[in-house]
Amino acid sequence: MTPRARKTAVPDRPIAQPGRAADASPDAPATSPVRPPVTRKAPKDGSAGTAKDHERHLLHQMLRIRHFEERCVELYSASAIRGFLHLGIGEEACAVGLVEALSPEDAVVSTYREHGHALARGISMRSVMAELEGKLEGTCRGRGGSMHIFDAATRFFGGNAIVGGGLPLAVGLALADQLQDRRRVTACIFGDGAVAEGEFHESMNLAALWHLPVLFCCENNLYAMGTALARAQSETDLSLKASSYRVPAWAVDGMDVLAVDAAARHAASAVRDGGGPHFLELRTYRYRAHSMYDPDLYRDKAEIERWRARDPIPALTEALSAAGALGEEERERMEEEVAAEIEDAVAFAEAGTLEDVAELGRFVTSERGPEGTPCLP
Amino acid sequence: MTPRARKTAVPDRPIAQPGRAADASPDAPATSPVRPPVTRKAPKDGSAGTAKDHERHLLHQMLRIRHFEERCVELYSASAIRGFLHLGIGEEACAVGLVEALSPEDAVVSTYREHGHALARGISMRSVMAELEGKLEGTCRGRGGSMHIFDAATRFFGGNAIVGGGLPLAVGLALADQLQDRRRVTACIFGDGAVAEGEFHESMNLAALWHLPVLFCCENNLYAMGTALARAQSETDLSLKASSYRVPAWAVDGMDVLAVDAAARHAASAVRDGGGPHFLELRTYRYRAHSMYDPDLYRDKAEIERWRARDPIPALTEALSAAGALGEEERERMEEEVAAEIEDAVAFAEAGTLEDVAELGRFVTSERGPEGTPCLP
Amino acid sequence: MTYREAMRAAIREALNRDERVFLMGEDVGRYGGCYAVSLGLLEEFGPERIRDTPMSESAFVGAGIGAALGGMRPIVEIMTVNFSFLALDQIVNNAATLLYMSGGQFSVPLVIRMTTGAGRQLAAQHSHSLEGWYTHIPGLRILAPATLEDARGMLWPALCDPDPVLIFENGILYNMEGELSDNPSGVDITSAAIRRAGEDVTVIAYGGSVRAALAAADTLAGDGISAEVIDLRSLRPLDDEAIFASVGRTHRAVVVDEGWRSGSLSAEVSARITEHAFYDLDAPVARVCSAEVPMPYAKHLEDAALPQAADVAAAVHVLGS
Amino acid sequence: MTYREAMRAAIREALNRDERVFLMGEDVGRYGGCYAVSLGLLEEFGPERIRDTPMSESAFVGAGIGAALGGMRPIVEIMTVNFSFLALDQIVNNAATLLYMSGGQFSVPLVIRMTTGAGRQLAAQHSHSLEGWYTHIPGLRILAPATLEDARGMLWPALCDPDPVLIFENGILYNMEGELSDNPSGVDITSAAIRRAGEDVTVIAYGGSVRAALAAADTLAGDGISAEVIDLRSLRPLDDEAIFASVGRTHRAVVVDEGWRSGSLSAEVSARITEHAFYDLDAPVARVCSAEVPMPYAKHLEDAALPQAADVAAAVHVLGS
Ligand SMILES: Cc1ncc(C[n+]2csc(CCOP(=O)(O)OP(=O)(O)O)c2C)c(N)n1
Ligand SMILES: Cc1ncc(C[n+]2csc(CCOP(=O)(O)OP(=O)(O)O)c2C)c(N)n1
Ligand SMILES: [Mg+2]
Ligand SMILES: [Mg+2]
Repeated sequence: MTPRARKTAVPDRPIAQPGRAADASPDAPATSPVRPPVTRKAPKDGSAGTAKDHERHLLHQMLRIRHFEERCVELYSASAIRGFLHLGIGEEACAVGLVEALSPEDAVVSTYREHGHALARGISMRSVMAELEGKLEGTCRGRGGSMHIFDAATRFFGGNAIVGGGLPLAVGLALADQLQDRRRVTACIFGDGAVAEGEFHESMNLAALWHLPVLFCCENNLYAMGTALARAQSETDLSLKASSYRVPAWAVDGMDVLAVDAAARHAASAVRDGGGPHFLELRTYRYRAHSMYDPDLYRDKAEIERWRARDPIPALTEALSAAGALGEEERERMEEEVAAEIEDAVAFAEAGTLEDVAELGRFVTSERGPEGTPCLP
Repeated sequence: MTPRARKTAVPDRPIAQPGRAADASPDAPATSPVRPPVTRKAPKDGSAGTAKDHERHLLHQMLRIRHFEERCVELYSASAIRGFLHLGIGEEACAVGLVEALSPEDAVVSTYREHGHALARGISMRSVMAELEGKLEGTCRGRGGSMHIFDAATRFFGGNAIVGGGLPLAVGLALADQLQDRRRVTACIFGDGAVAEGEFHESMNLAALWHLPVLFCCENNLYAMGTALARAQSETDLSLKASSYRVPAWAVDGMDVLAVDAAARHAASAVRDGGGPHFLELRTYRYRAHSMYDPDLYRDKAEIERWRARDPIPALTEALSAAGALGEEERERMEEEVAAEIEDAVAFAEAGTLEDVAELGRFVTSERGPEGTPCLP
Repeated sequence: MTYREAMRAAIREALNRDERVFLMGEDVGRYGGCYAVSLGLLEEFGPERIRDTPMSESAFVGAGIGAALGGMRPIVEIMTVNFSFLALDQIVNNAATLLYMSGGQFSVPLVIRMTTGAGRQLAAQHSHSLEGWYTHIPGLRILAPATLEDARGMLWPALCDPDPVLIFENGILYNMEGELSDNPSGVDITSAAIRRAGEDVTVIAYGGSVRAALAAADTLAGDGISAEVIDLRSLRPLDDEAIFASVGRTHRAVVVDEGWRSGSLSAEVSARITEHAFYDLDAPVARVCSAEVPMPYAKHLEDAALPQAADVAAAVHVLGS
Repeated sequence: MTYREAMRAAIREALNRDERVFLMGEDVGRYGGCYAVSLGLLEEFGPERIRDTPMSESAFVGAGIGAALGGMRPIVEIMTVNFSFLALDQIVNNAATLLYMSGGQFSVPLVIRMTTGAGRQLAAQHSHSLEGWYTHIPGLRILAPATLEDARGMLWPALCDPDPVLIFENGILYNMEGELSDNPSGVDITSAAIRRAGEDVTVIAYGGSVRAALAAADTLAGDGISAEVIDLRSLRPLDDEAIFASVGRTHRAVVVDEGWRSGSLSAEVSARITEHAFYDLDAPVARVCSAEVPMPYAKHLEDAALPQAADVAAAVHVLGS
């Protein structure tokens, strides 16, 4: 099964042409997103329950992330969290819609703006918060902080803070799956800014050339720090760019969790079924500044307001209420549950310990070979 | 005149769609090249003479390059030339057609396979040969060798041996022209292999985004060392790739010097007239191995033969003869002239001197500021 | 005035003084610079001269080289040294090499500025101190302004240099406050400076670690040890004479370097002192460097990994015995 | 058998021994490897395990890291160290850092092989010796096989290492001939080796410069000076014990390094010897390195730039006085 042989399985052209109707420019938030041609499969594979159960679950996940991050702001002001802190407030539909569509055996490679992906992936809020507070009980013993969450149990490969640096890793993880004949998807998340990096180009080509099971997910929030997409890209239609590598690509309304969920399920199963890499452009927006250091001088308040009007959380809440699938009481219970989880996580983090300074040098190199390392007799 | 303002001058889509008719795959050499929609302007700007004069000049240039490089092979065998030696035998139509289309004030940024470009550009054969033999009289005092020919007088910026490394330089040269309001073109030559490098992607985007006067010329000889294009690119239509940056792009029959000449003139004047970067894919073939070290195991002899059948030199010779524009006597005189020039260059190189070892440390840094360096009072 | 403002004043002066100068890099314009160094300059000089780039380190650094070849005098900002890896091919294979390789034909009058150093809990991918690495490359001049005066004064002479100059700004210095003279432009960029005179030991530092060295000297003074503190300022070429002269007087030396110990600039300084002044030394040259670990996020671990004033003082005490 | 063939035999053995091993890089397959190291392996193992890549150094090195994380044992070939700049972000920020940054969760069992060194008239962009640079990075193991035995034996233990290992093959060694024992697989990759015993001076070399060191020792023997030649073999971590033990006996040391002098590995070795054995030394540690110039093409200039046996002998003579 050579790469060439595999390659013949790829259709000559992207199976869907990138959406051109959706307009996610700063001046006109997307209102008519392009959706992939699939019917929505609501329940998570294997789980029972109704479509509405699933939608409530998505809402719950978005709320967990939103309130977690709001709490992070307070903790940053209180100096409990330090360094760079990047929040995905406004982008929760992307994190939840995408990550919920994956299976446990899949892998996630994310960026420094990854709290949402980590929480959606099922990493405990306690260990994420402890990491942000630099505690030994954190996902990475407090060595990584906000930008570097890693979790072997859920195959969460960072937390990568070099823009574009995660893409080659994802290609390699997928290569390992291909070589070992495992039907797994590696979801690789990055921002619109990363598309300008050479590593984007090299990784897209390599994945397409070798027909690797990577799901590329570009969270296009229209800015890379203070640089608007149109000042960074000669071609601002990122799905079109992706399709120039012969990778099937769609633009999706990243403010609609159901749209993201549907697109991600469709794309992930195409990848899993041997369809080679796929690309999703999730059109979204961050409500807050790039990081806690950012004075946010480069955007118009009105622009932010227009996007706030499309906030994915009230949107789904209202839709569920209107459909009679979410009572006021249930909504309140959900909020309370989330608040309690966050308080618990904060308490856990505060009660956490600091790694002994004597351990500073541990894990520069491995303490022993991982299970199955080939070793001399 | 901000980049944004300039950008509005770019048409929404490439002004010409990349040629899909031309088929330059290894199995089917291009026979019906796509030509840009221009009438051939034959005489070089400013020169008198007829179209046929110009064609004879192109033939003469191709012969100079071909025989120069054939002589290099002998000199390599005789150990007068060492290191890596990359020959463009078979690709002369690209070098000549492209470089002849430029004006003296333009710049050329080339690769390690640049003898042809250097000679076509008007760098004396003597100094090129002396460089190849490591002599002080060479273009770079013998410090560069075959891979690193530089010449300030003709604005020839290498001779760059890191694949892809010349592209950002070309972008910067063009930026300097744009900032200084000079109507000059920077021709940036690279191979099909370079297209996979991140620097290709970054440079194309930057040039297009800033609407810079770069003429990107990809000499697509179907191989990067032993790697066939189809094993390197998920999308083998390189012009199509280029157009994904909103850069107007064409494929041109690189075995037909008149086609290259016409395409290059058209593209160069579009660039010069403020049309932003343009991209030419010159579909060509190298008859010899990648370098003198290459055992050439990865190609079919028959494939090489098929391309030899389209050798640009006999093709133009025959066309001129058939049109009565090149008599047998004239052809012989041309060959003799070329042979004499080569013998003279070899003699010059052999008689050349070696740089004094005491000068080894010169030019690591400048001896004095170049003319016009801003300097403290 | 802060170090940040001193740097900004230097950029402003250069832009005013020579129209071939422009600033280019990620977010230098609308955002105001990732560390706010260029805040306000876009409004003052416009988008042609304060030029935001896409996230394409290799291309925009290479474009800086090309623009320098084309007659401009670019100042390229790489947000931090950590991202300069992505442009390293351009810096080493092109900027540092073109003049030599072309037999003296093409000089590259380019200045590249970048932030370096740790101490702000930015963890393993944003806390490198790799200026020492760059000092290995012939053809580059490497500067490390540690004072407001140098932040203000080094840029112009760097731009006057016909060859590529890299300026490393340690991130912890940006908020440092101080006074500047009225006519500050232009300092010498070839020599080291004695930041505190002393007799018993020479403490050699640069950039972010000068403060630790000075603090250690204070402590040591209390212990009756008079430490001379040298700020290297130029990391390539090194001002050997200043170093040797001081060590010739004190007979003892400690080198402080925020880089990882193995293969750091401190090793080169140590080796040179030994080569030159072996018979003058009363003790081996000591080094105080960062622990050889990717920088951890947690504050107590990061502090433990970085060379502190107490470590410098302790190293001096060991030598003194 | 040549060094090249020894390396090939090592790769073949690894591929046979563990099905998770594969070789990936530019032209390793159909072309047979840019220095013909992998010639014939494609036919033997097929294109999945002898994997030609596009010219995308960052992506295929990063893919090697990812594949290692995914349970494979990749051998990534970068044609030469000069091109490794393009992959440096992946090597430093990912391969070397992931284990630490993830708090010990993700190790990267990856081997990267690359050619290094000058001496073949390949000029400024193809002649770097940057292995010393890589020794600055915590988390990497750096090996430099200088003999057929090491070319044959270092790969398997490198693959056994759960962490990233870089193997630097000096290009001038590929054609070196020699004999190998029948059962060669696996050598110790942590220690230096004494390649020639001696009493008066320790000459420390590695990779391509071991030959110059041995040749110098021959010459010196004629002058009545008995030189011990140490081949470092492992450049990170350094085998300090072996170095200190030898210098403890000879009281004099010369370090030979094909890297540019300033900031080279030789500086680190020199600094360590001084730190450890200062009072044992009869003379300052000397260094013989490459001239600090981008490598010129012309043979006589390249020879002048590189450390030669005569330079080593001369350095020893200076110490001896
Ligand atoms: C290679 C590199 N260059 C620069 C930076 C600094 N930086 C961090 S985030 C960022 C913007 C990234 O934008 P995007 O990819 O759109 O992601 P977003 O932050 O919008 O989620 C920049 C410039 C970096 N981390 N890595
Ligand atoms: C960055 C880099 N990687 C690898 C090489 C080694 N190398 C030299 S030429 C070459 C092939 C380039 O192919 P292409 O761009 O098609 O140009 P061609 O040689 O066919 O003219 C390779 C792999 C290099 N010089 N630079
Ligand atoms: Mg963004
Ligand atoms: Mg080619």
